[in-house]
Amino acid sequence: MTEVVHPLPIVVVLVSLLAGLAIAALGERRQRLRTVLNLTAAVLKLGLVLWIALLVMDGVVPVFRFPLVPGFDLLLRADSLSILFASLSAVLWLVTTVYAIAYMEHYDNRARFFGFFSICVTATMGIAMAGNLLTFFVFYELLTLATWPLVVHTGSRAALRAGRTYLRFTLGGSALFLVGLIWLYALAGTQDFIAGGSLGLLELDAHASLRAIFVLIAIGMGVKAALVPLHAWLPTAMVAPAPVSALLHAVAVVKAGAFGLVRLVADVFGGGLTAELGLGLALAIAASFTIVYGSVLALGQSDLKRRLAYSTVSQVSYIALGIAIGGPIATVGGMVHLVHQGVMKITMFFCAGTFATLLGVTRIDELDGLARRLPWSAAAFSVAALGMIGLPPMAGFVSKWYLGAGAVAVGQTWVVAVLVASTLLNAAYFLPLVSRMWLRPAPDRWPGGSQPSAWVTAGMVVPALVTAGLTIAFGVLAGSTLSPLDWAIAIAREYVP
Amino acid sequence: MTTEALTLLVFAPLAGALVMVVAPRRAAAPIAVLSLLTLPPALVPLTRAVRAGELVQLPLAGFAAPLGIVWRVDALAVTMLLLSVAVVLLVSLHALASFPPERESGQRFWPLWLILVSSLHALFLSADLFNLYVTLELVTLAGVALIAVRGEPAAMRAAMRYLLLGLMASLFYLLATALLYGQTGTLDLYLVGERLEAGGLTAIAVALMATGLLLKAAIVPLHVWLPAAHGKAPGPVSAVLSALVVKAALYILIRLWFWGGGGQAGEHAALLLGVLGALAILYASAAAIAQRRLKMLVAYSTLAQLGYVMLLFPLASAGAYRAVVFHVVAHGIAKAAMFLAAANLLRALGSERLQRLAGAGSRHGLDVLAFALAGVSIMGLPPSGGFVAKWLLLAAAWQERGWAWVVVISVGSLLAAVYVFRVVSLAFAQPLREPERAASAGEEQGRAQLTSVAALLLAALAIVLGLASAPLIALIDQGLPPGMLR
Amino acid sequence: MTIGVLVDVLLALSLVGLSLQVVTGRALFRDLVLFILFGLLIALSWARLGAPDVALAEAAIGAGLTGALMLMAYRRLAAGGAADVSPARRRPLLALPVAALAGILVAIIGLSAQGVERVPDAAGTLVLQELSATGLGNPITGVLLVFRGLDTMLEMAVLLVALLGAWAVLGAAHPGRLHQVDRETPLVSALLTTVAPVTLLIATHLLLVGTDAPGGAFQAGAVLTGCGVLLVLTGTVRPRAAAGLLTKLLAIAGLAAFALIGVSALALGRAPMTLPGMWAVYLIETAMMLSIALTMTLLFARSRALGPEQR
Amino acid sequence: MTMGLADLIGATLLVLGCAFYGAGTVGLLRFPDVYNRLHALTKADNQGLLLVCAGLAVLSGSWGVTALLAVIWLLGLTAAAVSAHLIARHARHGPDPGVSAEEP
Amino acid sequence: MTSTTVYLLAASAVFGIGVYGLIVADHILRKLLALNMMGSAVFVFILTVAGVTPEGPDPLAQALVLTGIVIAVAATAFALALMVRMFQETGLTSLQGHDGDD
Repeated sequence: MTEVVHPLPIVVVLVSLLAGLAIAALGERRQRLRTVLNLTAAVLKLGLVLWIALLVMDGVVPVFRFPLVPGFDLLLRADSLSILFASLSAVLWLVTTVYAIAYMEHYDNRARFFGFFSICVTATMGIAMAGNLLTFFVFYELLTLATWPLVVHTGSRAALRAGRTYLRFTLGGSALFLVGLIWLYALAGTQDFIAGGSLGLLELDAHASLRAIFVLIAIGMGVKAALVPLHAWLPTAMVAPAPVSALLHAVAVVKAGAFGLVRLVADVFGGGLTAELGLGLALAIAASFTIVYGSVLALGQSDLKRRLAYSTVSQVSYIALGIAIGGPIATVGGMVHLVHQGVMKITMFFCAGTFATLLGVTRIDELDGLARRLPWSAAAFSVAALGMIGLPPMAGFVSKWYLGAGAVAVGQTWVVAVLVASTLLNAAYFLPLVSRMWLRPAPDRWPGGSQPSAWVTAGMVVPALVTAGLTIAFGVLAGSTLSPLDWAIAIAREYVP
Repeated sequence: MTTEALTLLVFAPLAGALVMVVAPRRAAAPIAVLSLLTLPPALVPLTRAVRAGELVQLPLAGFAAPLGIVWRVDALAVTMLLLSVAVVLLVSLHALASFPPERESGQRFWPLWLILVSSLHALFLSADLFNLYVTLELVTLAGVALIAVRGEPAAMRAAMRYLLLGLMASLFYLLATALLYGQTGTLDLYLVGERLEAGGLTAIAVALMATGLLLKAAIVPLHVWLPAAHGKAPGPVSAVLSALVVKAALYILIRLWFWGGGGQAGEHAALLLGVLGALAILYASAAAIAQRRLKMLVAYSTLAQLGYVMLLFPLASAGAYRAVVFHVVAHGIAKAAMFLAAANLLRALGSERLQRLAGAGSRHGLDVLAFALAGVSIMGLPPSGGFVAKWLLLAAAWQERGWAWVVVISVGSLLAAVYVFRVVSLAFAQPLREPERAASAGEEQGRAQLTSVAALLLAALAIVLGLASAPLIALIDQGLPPGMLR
Repeated sequence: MTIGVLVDVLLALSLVGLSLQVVTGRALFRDLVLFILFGLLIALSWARLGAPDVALAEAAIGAGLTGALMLMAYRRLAAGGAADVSPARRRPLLALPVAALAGILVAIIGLSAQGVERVPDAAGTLVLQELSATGLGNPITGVLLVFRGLDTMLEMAVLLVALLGAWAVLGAAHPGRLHQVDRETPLVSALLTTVAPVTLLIATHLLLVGTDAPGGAFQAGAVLTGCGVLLVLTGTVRPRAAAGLLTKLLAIAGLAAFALIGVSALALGRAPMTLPGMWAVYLIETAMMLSIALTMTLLFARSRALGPEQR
Repeated sequence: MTMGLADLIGATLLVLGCAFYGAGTVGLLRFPDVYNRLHALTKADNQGLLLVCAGLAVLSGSWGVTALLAVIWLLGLTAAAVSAHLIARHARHGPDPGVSAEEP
Repeated sequence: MTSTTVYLLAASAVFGIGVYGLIVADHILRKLLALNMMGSAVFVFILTVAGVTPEGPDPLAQALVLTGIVIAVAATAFALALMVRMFQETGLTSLQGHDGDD
């Protein structure tokens, strides 16, 4: 893997930043130009990410270094792991942009919305390609700053309260993260990510402080990865418009946290050191607790989006669980779930948004007979729901399978029990939804919703179908090259030779 | 070349002010712009010389240190000059709109403004204790006059309180200068540093001078005058007061402490200054959160941010020095932007009570964005200059095993986040249904546009400072205080 | 305890007594008068300390001018109906210890500072040695104009800022007819005809003698201001609403002259603030005298400009 | 304590002068109303000033200083006379006629 | 007990009294009186601490005091102008009005 100084990483990051600034500057009136700008930026970014993917595939790692603070550079380094997350973000950003243009038809301040929307993706790209913890932190905070305006977009009292809780958690976490970062910097000096853990090479004996550093940084990541005690902001943030909760909870925010944990364990501490310090087990327990606790809470929710939110809380912890257990197979399981969960959850949020806009359906008991009225959306929702439960043809099954196999390979059999329990719980809170939609008779009058033009409905239904299609494709074609699974295996091969 | 540059820095704005007093009104605007535009080119040779590691010295009237006054430019002085020129140029852009030179208000404002700029530069160049007194006095008097320039009762009361306390502070400073002169026989800061030996007398002299300077820099127990003075002053004035004038006093304190032998006052004195700083950070941030008026909130934020500068004394390491100087620059730019944005919002909404800010985001987007960007730097979140300063300060505190300082810094920036987001979230809230003021006439519209652009440019500079921090840090490292190894 | 020290002790005691009276006094006007007396005694103590220049300046500026300004301000407040309320004792408890601490602190410093023997090459002694280079006889004028020219220039800037600030704060309020002295008696015009020219004479004398003996621009300026105050009080000159070009030019004369000559030194290839010759010293001193006189008179009359009395 | 003749005369003149000043001050304190006090002050103090100036002139022994002292004496006289006159007029006629308070 | 010590002690006392006056006084004019007295005290202090040269007190110190006196009178003059205008606008001659909530 030869490192080559290359402008591509910074170009990828800047594309959506410039697009965001341009869109915000355009103002409310020029709606058509904004849509064009939005879409071209999304397509351009997807192209660039694919270009980098090709480069990485034939062994070239583009690097962009920029002096930020004496002793710590802003380093953008596109290795295979970052491509996994970057490609996920690029694809889903394009799809979500289409959905958002349709969904936001009757909202105001759209210029501001799409401006921050693009900056949000810029931050995600930065996080994906961060080459060291400081760069990661810079974009991690930029993500908080860019997503907050989206959460409080409507400006209603509830939205502001949600924003306030969101900030309380994220900024609190970032303060601890920064202290941990400073401690690590004081202890081990500048630390660029090295596959297999940069700390491992230093044979540091200060185990106590290393543990403390890990806990501090893990809390910082855990806030966004919605590990249990730090997850409370996620359900309240459901007040935001649907594309925001879709992007935030499927791609940007939640995944950033999980991705951070992966980087922390894989690239900073390294699997070996993490296990040696007993942190792997601790993280695994926390993740497992989150999985179960999240699912139990999801059961109790009557509002559709809140149930999806709690399901996200539990699903994301699979990734943390995979990386915490260690071992190649579990790592593959964790990493591939990063993509699969993203695709599945975004479909469900798209459909939830469509139900709410077109039919005014927000509660679960209002879902009866929905399939008759919106067959395509219902189908997409069902595919994603079954995928989340982990039924074979869908992507969910693949990642759960690898997680289980990885756990057994490493001898952590109790993890299998957790997986089985969570699958049952998933079934418990998703199957009733599907059955209501398909089997129950439709009510004579739907609670509300507007009758938008054909274009708008298509703009909302088609993206959900695309992502549902991906869910199936990632499951069925898992074995082929270029699939997320294959990519995850290639990554794992780098980390655990 | 550097001699002309030094002369230009001080005498160009001074000449501008003098000519503007006598010149007809029509010529006022070009004079103001011309005298300010000569400043950046004057800085180029100085920065190049300092970056080349050379200490630029200019004995005025040809008489060397103990006898005459010497202008001395090292890395710290150049950094402060760069900050001063950057802030002054952009805030003057705002002042051109809010105080049009050809109008009566402009005629009163601009001469005082240019003299303030000239005296600030004279202060940063000088290394003579009594000359620092005279320049600081001139800066304070010009500041007070500018606060009261619009003649509003509340502003005049704040100006009076600032003047009285400023004069008392100067007397304490003079007492200390007399003592130092009595002991060392010279007024030149560097010679005083060499000749001063530790002793009871030195400690008392430093204590007296520190009291005076802390009063002028409004560090917490002596901060009574600042909130009203900066809160009630017109936009551009409060911006320069918070960004530069308050810093000048701290600049002198740093010069005295590290170059002038003040450090010999001992560990406990340094610790006391640090504790005062920590007190400032916590108390003022809490007070800022409790404020109900926008500009008062920003003024209390200044008090809090000044506390960080005081942490330099207990830490006293190269890392801490680099962090604090960077913080001074980052805060200067961000706070100037914040005050300009606050002033614009105040003028647009007619009242500065925070509730009236509701829904300002949609109609006054530019000003809210400027306030938010400046807020990002004040909170010390990446990618802003404030973040780099916070990072350097935390790293330095960690190096010196100052766990308490680490906690104070972290809590301080969290509190800052509370009051910044309190304002920004109001701007995002739904507007209260009340009639929007009629859009002002075209020409006024142009002026309002210029003021918003000025605020936004400063805010953007604060963010860019975060990314382009390396050259500035290299410049600061050029002139570490004596005896402070890298 | 020679007679001299006895006089000093008496003087010092009266100083402290007077300042106590001023601070704890009931009636504001009475305290003002005592303050002027305090100023005069301070001038006396300067004379006793062997600093004639400073004694002159203190008498003219410290006691005379400040006293006049304060009395006029008091008059404007009283005219406006400000109740001459006795100073409300708001925080005597806090203030007393603080004051005592300040006083004792300063005393300790002062006394211990006495102990420190004077550094041989102190700047002061250097001034005396280098004085011959400046062509000036009076070391103080040498320091003010040559060795530390920047201080004096910035000091003139302070004066200008005070004037500009006062003008800014003056606001649009139309300067009403000033409190003038009763003009019916011939004596006042007699006073004018004798005292006005004499003050001019004394001012120029002080200015010219300043280069070699006690005197100089500040003292001359203060005496000239005395004449200005006389003209204002007797109504010979009336406040004008707008400042004409001459007033503005005179107001900035001192600062402009010093700055111009200071910068022009560069053209001669010398360090800035170098005075090319004795003509420069006299030019600057005259300009400063005029500026001080005009500024102080305008501040006293609280108006933008002064013009001759129109019938 | 050899005192030349000039010193002796000078010293006596000074002492006499101070005595007159003393008398003036006693008059100021003791006399009942404004006019008497003005009377005492102007008369006694001016006489005292003359004697002190004469004493100093004798002690200094140079004509230059004597001329200066004479100017000082004259100015002292005019100042005392005019101010006493104005105070007396003020006391008799009440506040200055024709002076209006400054409009705010 | 040389004469300079006497004046030094007097100056210290006056300085202390000035600080007391500045803090306690309610009327701004009284504060200015106290400030001016403190100023004079500091100037006496400067001269006495600066020591003596064969030709009388230190000329540099005298020049500093001269500059100080002129600055003090300029600042006082401006403060008086500000006070009178404040009085005309608000009828107040003290700083005690609570600011910020009007």
